[in-house]
Amino acid sequence: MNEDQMRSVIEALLFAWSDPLALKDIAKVLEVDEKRVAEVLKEMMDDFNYNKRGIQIIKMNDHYQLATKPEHYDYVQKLLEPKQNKGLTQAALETLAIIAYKQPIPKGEIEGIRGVKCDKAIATLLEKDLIEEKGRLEKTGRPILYGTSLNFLKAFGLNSLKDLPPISEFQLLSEEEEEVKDILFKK
Amino acid sequence: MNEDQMRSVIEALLFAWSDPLALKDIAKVLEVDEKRVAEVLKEMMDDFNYNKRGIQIIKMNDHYQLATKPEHYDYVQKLLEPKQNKGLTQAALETLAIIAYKQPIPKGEIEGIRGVKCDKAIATLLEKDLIEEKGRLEKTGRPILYGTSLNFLKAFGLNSLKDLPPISEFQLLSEEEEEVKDILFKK
Amino acid sequence: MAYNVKLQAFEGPFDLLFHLIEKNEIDIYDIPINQVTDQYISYIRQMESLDLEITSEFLVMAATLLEIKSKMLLPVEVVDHVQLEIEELDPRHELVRKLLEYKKYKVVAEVFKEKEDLSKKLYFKPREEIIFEQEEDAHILENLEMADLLNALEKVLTSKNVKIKEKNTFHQMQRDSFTIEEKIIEIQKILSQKHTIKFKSLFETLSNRNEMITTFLALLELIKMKEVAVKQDLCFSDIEIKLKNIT
Repeated sequence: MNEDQMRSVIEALLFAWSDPLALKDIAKVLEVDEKRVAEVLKEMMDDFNYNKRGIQIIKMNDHYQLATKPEHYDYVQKLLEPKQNKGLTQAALETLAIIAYKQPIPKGEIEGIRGVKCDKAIATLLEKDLIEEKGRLEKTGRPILYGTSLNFLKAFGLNSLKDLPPISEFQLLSEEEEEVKDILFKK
Repeated sequence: MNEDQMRSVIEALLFAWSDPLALKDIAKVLEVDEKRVAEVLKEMMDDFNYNKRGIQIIKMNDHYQLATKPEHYDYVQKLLEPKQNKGLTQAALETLAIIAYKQPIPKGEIEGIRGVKCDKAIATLLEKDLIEEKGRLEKTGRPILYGTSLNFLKAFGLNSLKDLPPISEFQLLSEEEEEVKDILFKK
Repeated sequence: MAYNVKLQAFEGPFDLLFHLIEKNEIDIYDIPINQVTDQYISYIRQMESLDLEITSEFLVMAATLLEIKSKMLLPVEVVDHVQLEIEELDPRHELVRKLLEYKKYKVVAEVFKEKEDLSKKLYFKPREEIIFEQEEDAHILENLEMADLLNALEKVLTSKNVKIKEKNTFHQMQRDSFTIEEKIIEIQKILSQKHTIKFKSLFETLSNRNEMITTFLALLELIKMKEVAVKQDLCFSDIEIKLKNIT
């Protein structure tokens, strides 16, 4: 694989993954050694900055992620303005509800249900000690599994998770119910 | 705003929005007229293709979205869960083809062409967001009219309905038509 | 058993007819109606013997074929004065027209299949949840109730429904026509005029689930912000909502 191809594939991987992606995972997919991949990534980062691109590659330890450039923040905010109403509390609550009923659950699955990325909500919940890490899933990226904490029980006045109201108590229309059951119980 | 800046901001907007983004929304954020933005987007699309980028800009009507390039599928798939959607059945594809070319069209007319009931195929297409209701026909029973959705263009890699292969290609060649007449008259 | 699978694969009478036409290398414009009718009917009999469901469409087509066959047996009367249209001359015409129309879309369906396969190779980026930071109340946990959690869950689950029903992902992003902020202002406005309102009255006029939930969340928010106080005299009695005195 030549360098142009590598760059192209790496960009596609970072884009599709959208979370911080470990150098070793990139190297594994490309079947190229990590040192070489790290070099190419370094060049790509310079390139993205030099070439007036709208996005950049950010590096955290040995993880890489695509992100918009900070200088475009005002424009991005203008675009997303109608969404501003999404209060932190609501996003966090939705995420917490899913974790409570489906734990242990990786972030990706929560995002699948909510249809949006949940990094911030999860960070908040971790910070408030309502959820905690419950190990990792043995698959690519070894995603962290989240579950509720002892403090979650305390905050909601529950003795144990068994005290969580059964889903059927929800006031859902019957047609919705099937859907809900599918989402919650289908694995 | 010069063109380099525009490109950079547009890339950031498409990246942040992630879903198909309307030309008019981009134009509004940039405070540049739509025609100019469309031109820049056109150039960007060519650029993304030319410059061995890992991602591309796809266009559906007047909406734009970032996506990985199909040639990187094998690599991306190694990283992410393989896509499990099996694709449409023959019945659904035939129904979709009729709707695409004859929209807006009521169910009865589709069934007339296919010679079979199409309820299930239509339900599938609605569920997969490939078709949508486009009003009702003002006649007995006020049958629902179906047409294709924005997602249809995306799912089939079309820029617009104008991109549909011309149906005349599948119609009779004129010489064949003559032949038909010959045969029928001779009888 | 392979035969079984093959029979099942037909999408309808037209599909089966096409199969027969192709198998016999028949000129579609000059269908030997006797042969095709016999073969068609023998297929249906096989389907029956294999206990496959024969939908009415297959039977209607069989009847049509038999009708055409019988018409073909009749001598064609040549009328001198009236110029007959082609379709009236040949009983097969209507069938051929329909078959050709169907074939057009059958071919298009194949083209679609190829396009679908290519598009399936694209990956998109998951949507970001962009939250504009707001200073969070440190006491937020004190007011949390099970109802909050359930409401939140119900919201996310029902919005999933919305997604399934109106899959247009683009509109979906903007579907929240009610914002908590707006609702908070609305409630504050009502309270500034009436001082005390009943919980029920807040929801009476709302027909939309989303609006109800948004209103409810707005109320929770106001409670958290210690802007309003709620009081319930008896179990299940209506809840009174009051503006807290600003000291």
